[in-house]
Amino acid sequence: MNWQLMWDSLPRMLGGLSLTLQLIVGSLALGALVAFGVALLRLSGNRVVETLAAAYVFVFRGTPLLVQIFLVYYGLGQFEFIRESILWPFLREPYWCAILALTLNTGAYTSEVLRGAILSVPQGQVEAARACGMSRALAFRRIVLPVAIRQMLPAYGNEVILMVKATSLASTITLMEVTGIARRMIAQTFAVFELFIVAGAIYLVLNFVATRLIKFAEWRLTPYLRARA
Amino acid sequence: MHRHPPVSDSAPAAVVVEDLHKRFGDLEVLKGVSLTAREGDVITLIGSSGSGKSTLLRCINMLEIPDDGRVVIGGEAIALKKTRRGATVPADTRQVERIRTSLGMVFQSFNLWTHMTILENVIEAPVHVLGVPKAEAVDRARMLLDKVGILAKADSYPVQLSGGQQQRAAIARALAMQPKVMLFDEPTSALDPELVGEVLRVIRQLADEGNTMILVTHEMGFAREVASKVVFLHQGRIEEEGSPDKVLTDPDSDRVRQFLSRHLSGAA
Amino acid sequence: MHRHPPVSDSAPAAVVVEDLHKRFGDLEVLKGVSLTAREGDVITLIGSSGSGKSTLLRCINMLEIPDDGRVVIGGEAIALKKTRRGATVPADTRQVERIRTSLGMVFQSFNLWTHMTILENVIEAPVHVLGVPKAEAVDRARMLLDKVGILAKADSYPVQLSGGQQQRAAIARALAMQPKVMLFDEPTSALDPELVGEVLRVIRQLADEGNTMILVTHEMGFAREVASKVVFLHQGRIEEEGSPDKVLTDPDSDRVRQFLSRHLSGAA
Amino acid sequence: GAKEWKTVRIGSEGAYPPWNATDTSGKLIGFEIDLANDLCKRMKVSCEFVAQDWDGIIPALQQGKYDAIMSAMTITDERRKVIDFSAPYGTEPSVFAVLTDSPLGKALNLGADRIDLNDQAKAKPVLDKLAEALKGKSVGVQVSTIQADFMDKHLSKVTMRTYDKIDNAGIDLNSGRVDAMFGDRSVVEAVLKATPGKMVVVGPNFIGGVIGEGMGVGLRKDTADLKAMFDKAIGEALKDGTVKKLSTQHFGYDISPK
Amino acid sequence: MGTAMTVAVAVSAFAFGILVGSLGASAKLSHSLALNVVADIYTTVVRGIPELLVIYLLFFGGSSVATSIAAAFGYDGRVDLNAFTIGVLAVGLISGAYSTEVIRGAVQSVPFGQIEAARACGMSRWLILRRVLVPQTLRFALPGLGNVWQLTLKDTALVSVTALAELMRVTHLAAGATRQPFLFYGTAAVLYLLLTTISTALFNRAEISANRGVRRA
Ligand SMILES: Nc1ncnc2c1ncn2[C@@H]1O[C@H](COP(=O)(O)OP(=O)(O)OP(=O)(O)O)[C@@H](O)[C@H]1O
Ligand SMILES: Nc1ncnc2c1ncn2[C@@H]1O[C@H](COP(=O)(O)OP(=O)(O)OP(=O)(O)O)[C@@H](O)[C@H]1O
Ligand SMILES: [Mg+2]
Ligand SMILES: [Mg+2]
Repeated sequence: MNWQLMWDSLPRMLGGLSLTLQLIVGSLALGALVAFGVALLRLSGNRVVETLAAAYVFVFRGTPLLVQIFLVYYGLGQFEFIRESILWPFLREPYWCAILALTLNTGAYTSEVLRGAILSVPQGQVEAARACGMSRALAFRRIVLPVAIRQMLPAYGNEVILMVKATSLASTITLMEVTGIARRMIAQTFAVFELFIVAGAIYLVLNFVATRLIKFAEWRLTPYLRARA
Repeated sequence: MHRHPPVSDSAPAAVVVEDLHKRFGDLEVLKGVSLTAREGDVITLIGSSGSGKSTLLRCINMLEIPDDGRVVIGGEAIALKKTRRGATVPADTRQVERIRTSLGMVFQSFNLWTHMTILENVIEAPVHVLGVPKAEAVDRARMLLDKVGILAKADSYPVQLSGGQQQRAAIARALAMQPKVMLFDEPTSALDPELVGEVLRVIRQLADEGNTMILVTHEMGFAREVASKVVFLHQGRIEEEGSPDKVLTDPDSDRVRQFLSRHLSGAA
Repeated sequence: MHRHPPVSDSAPAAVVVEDLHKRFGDLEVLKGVSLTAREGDVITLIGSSGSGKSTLLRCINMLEIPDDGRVVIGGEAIALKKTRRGATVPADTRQVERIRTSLGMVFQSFNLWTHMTILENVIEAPVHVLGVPKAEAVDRARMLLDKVGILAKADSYPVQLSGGQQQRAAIARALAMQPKVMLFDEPTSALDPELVGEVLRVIRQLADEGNTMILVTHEMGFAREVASKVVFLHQGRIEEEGSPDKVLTDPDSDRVRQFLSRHLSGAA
Repeated sequence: GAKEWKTVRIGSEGAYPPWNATDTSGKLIGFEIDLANDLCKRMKVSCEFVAQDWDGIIPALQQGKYDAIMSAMTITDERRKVIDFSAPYGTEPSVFAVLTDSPLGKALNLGADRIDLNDQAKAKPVLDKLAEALKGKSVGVQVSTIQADFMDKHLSKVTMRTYDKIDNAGIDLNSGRVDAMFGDRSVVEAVLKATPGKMVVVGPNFIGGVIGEGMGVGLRKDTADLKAMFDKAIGEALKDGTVKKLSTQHFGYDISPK
Repeated sequence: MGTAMTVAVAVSAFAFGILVGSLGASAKLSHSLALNVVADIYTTVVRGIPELLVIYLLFFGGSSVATSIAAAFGYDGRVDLNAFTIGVLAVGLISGAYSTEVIRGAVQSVPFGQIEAARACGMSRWLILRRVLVPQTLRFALPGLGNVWQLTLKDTALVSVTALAELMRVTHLAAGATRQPFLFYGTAAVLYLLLTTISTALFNRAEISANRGVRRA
């Protein structure tokens, strides 16, 4: 084990941290928006819209993220009309391709988590709201959504962990985030073991922080659960 | 012991139910129920399990949509229409939402919103449905919580309350909308026997203040204490109705007599 | 109406509880309870919520391990020992498992095994614990299910049964072990009032057959009907015990009188 | 070690035609596979081939997953620090390729056919011109190759994008994400052949310096005996024209080291 | 071709993962502090670092570890793990970490009353485990295990880095060789969807049979 090398590699790898963080935060934020929209569509009651939304979720949950990244990056670039469209300045960049693929992926998973949470809000809570004269929209905004969001936090925490790790796949489309840098350094030093351990440790710390944040959010939002103890 | 005086027949009708039918799939649960509650009435619904008591209550505030028949609240009939597929739906959801603000409902399982404190539960609807200024809603809520004896629990969450306290919080929440009519579904089930007395006290006070109430119970003693009229439901039809003394002590119907005789409290 | 005759003092003791103490953390729930149930006794435990009734029942079959005191079942004392950390544990889990086969327990929430049909629930323990041949166990189970009136439901799963039917299935499951002593925790809570009568009938029949029973209830009428002895628990101590007529009609203790007066069925 | 070699396991990427490739059934094929079979016959051992992604090809050798690398690996000083090499069995210049209609095509025409990086005096002005021409452009290379080293050393101001496989660099050049690709001549030409007419090789052939002294068999440092065996067999194969024959068959020209 | 290899790796890894998961869950639920800590570290680390790294680490470290273990037992040759074994081990360890959590959660969500009822009948610990706990745990664990299976199936795509000719590597090679990435990655996507659909159907079947006697919401 080459400790010196591991120590020396740290600053260079941390150089990729900013990109990794951008990928995480960007795709999680956009993914949450997508998820919210898709979850609403899936509960809309309109057959066509529901089927389309379900198909999106099915495809993005049913295929490996790696395939999705390659399809978005190498696949879309194949088509002349895409290369000539106004989207090309974005799709040309591996950065935006990675964000796009990660967003679509986490959007699909998160929408399922959110939908499950919405459906699991006890019917009685909704009925109590309706009995007070609340409209559907108001009951959704004041009761269903707040309860659902609290309920989905643990499952969403898992999704966040998966996303933190998923950003490492961006290295396969030439992005120099933490894993990308690790792989380039391995090419120079051939010290696979040492360098991947350093990279792994960085992700472990990121995930540790992420889980703490989620736990904290859970703690803040659910005083009524704590109250029981 | 205090008994509720009969309400005069000339008092205006608060709730009128006419020939209500409700089916779930193949099962016809309500087979034509008609009922009038005048202002100040306390009507107690009794009957065996599955006879349709909860369903009737839920039809009155349209949590279940009846298949046939009319519900008139404070003189205003709730408009229903048939969809192309033959289902009945409210003709005007706005109307239903408006009318519901004049109907307080206390659920058998309380259904307090778990993510809000008791005070927040009570002010939620006045603030967001009626548009009452928050400070005013809080003042009124505290007054109501005091009235039902749980002001000290205003900042607790529902899980921190005992069953009886939750029950009373649910009553305060319903009262906060200043409803003309209150609907109670088994307000004493799942309660410690000693707590039944406390709930009884609150309901009696509401009745004294002239509120109209319809309540479902399976405690015969409770029904006798609180009701101005007792309605016995059997297999989706009203088998017998009348004053508590009449229905609970000397019923005309054999079925009611049988129900009461099997019932231990009645027998004791 | 049938009342349970007092059991002679000379009958052998089926369950003896001596100076039982149980604490949960800082809360001392049982503060020295002593109780003897002779063969053929039907002892009813009453008392307000949280007084320790369920805990006492659960200590008798060691679902809770008492911190102090003795439990003697059919003359055999359950051996307990202290761990180094000061907790009390059974000295011999085999002994506890063996003794439990002579104690039937019916839980307040039934606790039927959801993944088995009613018949499977009833034959499970006889076959796998007592080693009864399956065909024999099935025969006996069908006889028991018939006795409690739900033979038609033998192949249904617990969720497909109404509350009263589940309750009776739980009783059949307990009886299938041919226990000497039966423990019931609130066997009529959550039941439709009419069903209370049916459960009463089953319990009374068991008593007539000479079974020993200890049961917790909050239905005073039921307690009066079924008990040979009523025990009132208050804050972890026995406040009063005696014949049903004595304790429920003319109690010595003010606390018991207060409890009964607040209780509507008692008042009605 | 005094180990008697009976079987030699050879690792190869299988994604670098015509040097090495994978056929539809997943079997390794290509020039190096044919050459390896010939060498093994000469060494009187049997050969086993192991596919390994380029990224981990050296670590896997060190880990002992196979005993030798034959994967168009250029002999360089950097690599010599961690593994041994046999004598070279092939040599190749590195070249740039651009889209046919790209203006870079002209700019990269630096007026020299062949640049030996060891010849500092001649190379310097050409490299400067190259850096000028590629300013603000991006170049795709395969990760951990001599071309990547070349970019690091001589064109550090030019954006380099690294790919797992050289093919992917070709895809991105084709779709305009990178302005040029840089790789071993034969491989670049193979990539070009798949989309005839779209891309062309431009500029000089680079040899020497970081581009190294040709492709050799990569070996663990503790297998000097195996190195001796390979050296001897490669010497014979070069001498009797086997390398030339196989090379012409796969490349269309002779890649034997001079 | 690649699909068969993918399924082979995924199935073996999933089975291995369930084994590891059961051990992990019993370690987490045991009263031994040491076992708790070990299982905790395992799940935190393996779930916390990217799957790709786990696979790489095992790929490059697996043989050395296996060799030294063999050496400890007196065997002094190299122990070689082929790409398949390593793929199964790596993906199995990953899916084992997730299975651990799923199984632990499932065991804990078996209502305690179900166990008390068994105790009250005089059942021994082992009998309770076999007759009540396992069947009920299965019911709660199945949906979670279904997710773990999906994860496992997709993680096998990452094994392509070890050059095991599973679906993903075959796709890479074909996409590169033919320069038609959209076609080949698209085909891969469809194949994965097919696998997902089939396995979802199988899991639904299993759930229905495990859920007999339970009302569905
Ligand atoms: N949503 C529903 N779908 C199908 N059947 C229903 C539904 N709600 C109620 N029922 C059935 O309608 C009948 C009447 O139910 P309801 O809840 O009104 O009875 P109840 O008189 O309130 O009985 P209890 O005293 O047990 O509360 C029952 O047989 C019940 O199974
Ligand atoms: N596992 C436990 N941990 C902590 N406290 C407990 C536990 N079980 C019971 N208690 C407490 O012990 C007291 C007695 O509980 P127990 O269930 O015996 O009451 P009970 O007389 O059966 O009441 P109820 O009529 O409501 O069933 C209560 O205050 C309860 O909160
Ligand atoms: Mg009801
Ligand atoms: Mg209790």
